[in-house]
Amino acid sequence: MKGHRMDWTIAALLAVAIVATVGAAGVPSWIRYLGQLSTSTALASVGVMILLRAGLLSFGQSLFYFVGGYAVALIARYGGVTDALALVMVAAIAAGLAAAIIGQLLAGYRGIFFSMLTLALSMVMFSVATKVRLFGGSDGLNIGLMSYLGYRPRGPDAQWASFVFCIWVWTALAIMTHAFLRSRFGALIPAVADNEIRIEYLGYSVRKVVWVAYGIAGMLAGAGGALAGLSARHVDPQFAYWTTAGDFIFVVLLSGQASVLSPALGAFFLEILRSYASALFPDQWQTAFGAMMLAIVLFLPAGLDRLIVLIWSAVRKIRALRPHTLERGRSS
Amino acid sequence: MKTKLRLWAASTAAMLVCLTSIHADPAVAEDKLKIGLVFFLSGPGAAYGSHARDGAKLIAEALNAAKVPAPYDKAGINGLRIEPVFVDEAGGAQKQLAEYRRLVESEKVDMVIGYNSSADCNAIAPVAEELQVLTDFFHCGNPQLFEDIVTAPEYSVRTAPTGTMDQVAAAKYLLEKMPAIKSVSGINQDYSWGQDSWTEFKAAMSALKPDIQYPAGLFTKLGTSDYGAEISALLSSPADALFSSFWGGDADAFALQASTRGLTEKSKFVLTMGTGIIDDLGEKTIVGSIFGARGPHGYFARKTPLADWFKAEYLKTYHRVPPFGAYAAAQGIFGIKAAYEKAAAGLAGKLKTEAVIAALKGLTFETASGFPITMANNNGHQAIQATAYGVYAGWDKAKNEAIVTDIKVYPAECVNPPNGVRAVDWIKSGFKGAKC
Amino acid sequence: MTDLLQCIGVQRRFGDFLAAKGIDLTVRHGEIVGIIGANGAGKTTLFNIISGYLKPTDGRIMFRGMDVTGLPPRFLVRQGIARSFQVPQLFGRSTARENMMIALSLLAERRPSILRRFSERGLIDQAERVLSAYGIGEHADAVVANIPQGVRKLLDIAMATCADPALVLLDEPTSGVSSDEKNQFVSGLIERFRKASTAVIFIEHDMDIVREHASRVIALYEGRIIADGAADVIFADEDVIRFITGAAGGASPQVKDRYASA
Amino acid sequence: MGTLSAIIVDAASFSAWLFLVAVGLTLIFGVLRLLNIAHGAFYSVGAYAAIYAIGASVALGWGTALQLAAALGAASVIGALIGLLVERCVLLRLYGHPEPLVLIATYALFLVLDDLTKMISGGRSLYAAQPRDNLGQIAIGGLQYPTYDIALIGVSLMVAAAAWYTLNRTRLGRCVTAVVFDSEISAAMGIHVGRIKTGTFIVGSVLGCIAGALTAPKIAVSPGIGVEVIVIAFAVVVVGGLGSIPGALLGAAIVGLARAVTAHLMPEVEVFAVYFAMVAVLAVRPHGLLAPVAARRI
Repeated sequence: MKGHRMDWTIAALLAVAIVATVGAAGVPSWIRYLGQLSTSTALASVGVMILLRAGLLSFGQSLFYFVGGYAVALIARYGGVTDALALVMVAAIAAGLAAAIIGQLLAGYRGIFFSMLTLALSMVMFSVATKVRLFGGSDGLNIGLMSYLGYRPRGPDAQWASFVFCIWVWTALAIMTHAFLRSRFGALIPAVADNEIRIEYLGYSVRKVVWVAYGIAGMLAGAGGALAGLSARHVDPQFAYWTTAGDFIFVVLLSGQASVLSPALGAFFLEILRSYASALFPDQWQTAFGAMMLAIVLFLPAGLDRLIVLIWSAVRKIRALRPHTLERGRSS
Repeated sequence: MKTKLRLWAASTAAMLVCLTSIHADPAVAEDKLKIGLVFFLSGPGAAYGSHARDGAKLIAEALNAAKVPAPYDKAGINGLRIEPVFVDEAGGAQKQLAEYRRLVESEKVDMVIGYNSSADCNAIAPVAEELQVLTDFFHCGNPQLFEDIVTAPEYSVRTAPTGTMDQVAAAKYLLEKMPAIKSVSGINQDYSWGQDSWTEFKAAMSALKPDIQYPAGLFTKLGTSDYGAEISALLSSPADALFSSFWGGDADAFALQASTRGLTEKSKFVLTMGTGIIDDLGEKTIVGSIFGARGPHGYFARKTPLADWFKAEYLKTYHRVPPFGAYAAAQGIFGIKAAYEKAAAGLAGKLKTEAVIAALKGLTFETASGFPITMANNNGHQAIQATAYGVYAGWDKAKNEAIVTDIKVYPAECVNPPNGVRAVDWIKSGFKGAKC
Repeated sequence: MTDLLQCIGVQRRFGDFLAAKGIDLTVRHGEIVGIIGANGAGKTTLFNIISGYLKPTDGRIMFRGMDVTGLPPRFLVRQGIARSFQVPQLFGRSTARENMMIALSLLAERRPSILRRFSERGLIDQAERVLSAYGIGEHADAVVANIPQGVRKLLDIAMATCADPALVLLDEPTSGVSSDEKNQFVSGLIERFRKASTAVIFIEHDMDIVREHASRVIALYEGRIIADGAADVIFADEDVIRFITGAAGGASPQVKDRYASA
Repeated sequence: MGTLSAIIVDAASFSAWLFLVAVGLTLIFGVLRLLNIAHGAFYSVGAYAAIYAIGASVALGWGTALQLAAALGAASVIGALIGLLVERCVLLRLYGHPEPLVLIATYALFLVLDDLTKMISGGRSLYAAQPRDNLGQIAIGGLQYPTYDIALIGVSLMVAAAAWYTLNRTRLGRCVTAVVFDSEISAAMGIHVGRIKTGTFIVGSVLGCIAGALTAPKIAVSPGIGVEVIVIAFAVVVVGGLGSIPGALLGAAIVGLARAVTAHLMPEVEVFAVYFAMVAVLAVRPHGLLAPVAARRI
């Protein structure tokens, strides 16, 4: 916690991004694709994590995931824009705006009622989307190939470029979110969960904190949805379905809330888990997946990052033991 | 805190490295053909997809054992043993794309047959083209797949006709049975299958009889179990006929509830996926209703050695008559086999994907229903087939099977748009170029 | 010198129950006012109303000559009304230093910046200075949920008052503080506020402390003020003795009626 | 006129079903403060149990009453067993953990249980309409309704009355209410809080299974029927006020009416009528219609 030392979270984020970029070509495209899905899920989940730190469980982040995904699809389709970065930015802003508007209503809600209202709003969106022709109904919309600041990859390169793009968008947004969370404003977020009265008596509006947190979470989910749309080159109303929001929550619980990196780990783990469950048990993957989920909740309720902490402290203990035994060996 | 994060980077990197090494990389065996088979195995779609899986499994095993009658009596596919890899289609397009890539790259399948949901087909087809893997969209029915999504398909094929055929034939059959009909209502599921079915049916009906009325077009959520309100609404202003593209549990529940409330006596039911209801409900099915089977399957099948063998073998294995999902899966495999063996021209061993696809274009192949399929449309990537409708007349207790009467078969060129014509334009043009 | 705070006919109703029955009260700059009264007399309700947590059903609150009736706490805090709580309101999962840092970044900076780091040297040092000034610097690293009640009380007050308010409301500052430390505890606080010529209103059950520190005492009974004046006058008041400071027996029925029917 | 009476009967019949589905959910929430996603799976387990029980009793030549008794009996036994197992093995270990974690645990249970029903039934859709057919039809306002469906309205009112009576007029009910109010004080007063929680969860699970069992004769029981049910039950419970039995009744009535009205008059908007009702109610009354609002204190 010292002043101007290097920030290890940012270092780790950059390291992951660089390793992923350099290693991308050597990784099969299906794992790259899982990585892309993980970045998009991770961004939405970081939003869930922010809200959860404020003590709010949003069961409707799928709404902004949907807005982000469809913003990309609609602008690419009807506006002819093919630059991925521009599309992601517009999508994030659109979702952030939507969240800012809805947040005005939601900022006064707490607990299960907050969850249920977010869920209901997301399901309204889902139901509407299955009916609207412009949105392609339940079939959704396909998205064409993208360009990246003038670079127009085709064929196998397109998927590689898309992966690298996703990784760096995630990294940039994760760094920004990290900076936000450790800012003076960001310090208020856990404070909301701790004691709303004290914040009000320190002269600040709790509503405003919740509203900003919700807006940022919405923006992140929108960026996530945009990446998901760009990766799959397809969006459909499933984006807004409650189980999608359930995935984001699951990711945060799975990974823990230690840092903005946690949800990325959780998301990647989730994708791998789902992939292997359906590969190994095509008929019973739900059972396998559910059982695994249950096991994690029961035996690792603090999340996977807790596991890493445990392993790390065990490693340190072993390391601490070693010179000790050596010394004893020498003295005898 | 710091150390934890340092470990973070290390473990993430390690995980990536591990995963790349985990993925299976067996030496490519030249004597077998690995096929990814993707059907709904869970959720509401399983009511349909599990039959497709059963059918595909039966055909794959029988082909490997060379037990299938002519013209598919050669073992496996061109002598290559079929190795099926089953995947569940449930979970949405995002998950399916991941599964598809895994099938292709990790499982190293030679081809993929599957996908029932049009959303999945739309999402996967562009990737199939990109990865250059023969992918047979065995039963999704949306004409848009090759009209809008992949307009110049090279690696995507569909060995089943589009849903257009079902709606057009249903309209024709209904008018033949009830020439004086004045009104038709509809009840369909509220997603693209139901929405498109109702739109196409209305268009076909209006093309055939312009003054027809449509008093009610109801849509219900997939998985609705109580249809009380809809049935009351349909009863309070009954139309002469009721059109529905319901399938699976929804179709069964609706049929049960509608018949006890007398809706069947007021409106003639037209059920494009109706044989599924016969399969599930047996003797409780609505007598006098018009049934389709997404093709000339099951009760409409012709008697050929292949068709008879399939029906008997399915009955023996699964103790029921084959539902249409099983037929669709069977024709998917047969189509590939026919093309493969045509391309091989007697030479043993594996072929290039492109050669197989070239052979499939325009090919006519035999199916388990006895009605051949021709890959006639969209540059030979889209199948057309004859279809049939009939009336459920009751249950034959002695034989323990359904009695289906008034079967009428519509030739493929009569109910499918000609090559190069969009389905919707073709219907609006009054079926220009149809050969009935 | 103008009046700092004026309550005019303040009433507050909860359903059928009147918790404040027309309270008139004036506090001048730099005054140290003690409020006494039995449990349920409406002391905390009065604080809740003055600090904006509750809206009065009737009546007006003037602060520095401005009508602030019904304004929320966050606004009044910025106007200079600070308040501590009977049960300290802290961020239980953070350390004492972090609590103080949040208070400083909100009160001293006026607005929490999204662009400035929370754990900046400057803010940390400032927080530690305030903590040391209150003599609780040694607890800076402890998570608040685990520190002793007396320290929590001080932290609560320190956080509330870190931006030099004009009026401080202290709700039972000595509850939870051991009896032999009470006097020192309060005199430290009062000394601090007196030096800064901050007006203080404090609720206190220990009459010795009130007598010693309050320049003026207000006695509340069943939602209304029954006496207001210099400490020795109030403690000699007949009603005050009967209802508040006297024998535990409590009020005679007639007197009770006199004040209850308002 | 005909439409109006049809709307009323349809709304009543659909509301009755909704209430049966939602009552167990709201009861469990009321006592355990736990939103049980697995409730949807209990529903489908109950439906499958009923299908097999009715099938067996028809084969034995039993009458309608016995068929229904068998269905309810089977569903209750299985519901009680699963409820006990889930509470003892999973939830007991999670009390005191954050709400979302428990929510996810019940979601995991939902996935597992839902898949298990598929494994047992082989994924086919099954039906057992005999009891419903045997009871015949009644004509109301010129339309035919199955007596069974109309009888369900009575059944759900009886369930509501029984639940209300148990909670408000019996000693056991007062113990449950005490636990809802403050479980620590209840424990201090000698109430077995653990047992009350286990008991409530079992009763809630049984109610979920019974809802499935009573629905089974109306529908074709097929994989995935629990997914829709759980979301709609959430809507009902949230609209009425979480944890309140009269609230569930009111919520069911509102959602049922919304559906019936749209099905008759505006079929285009029927799919989102339910969620729209939920948003509208929550926007006006953040805690649902009948939930007691807890006062906040400093």
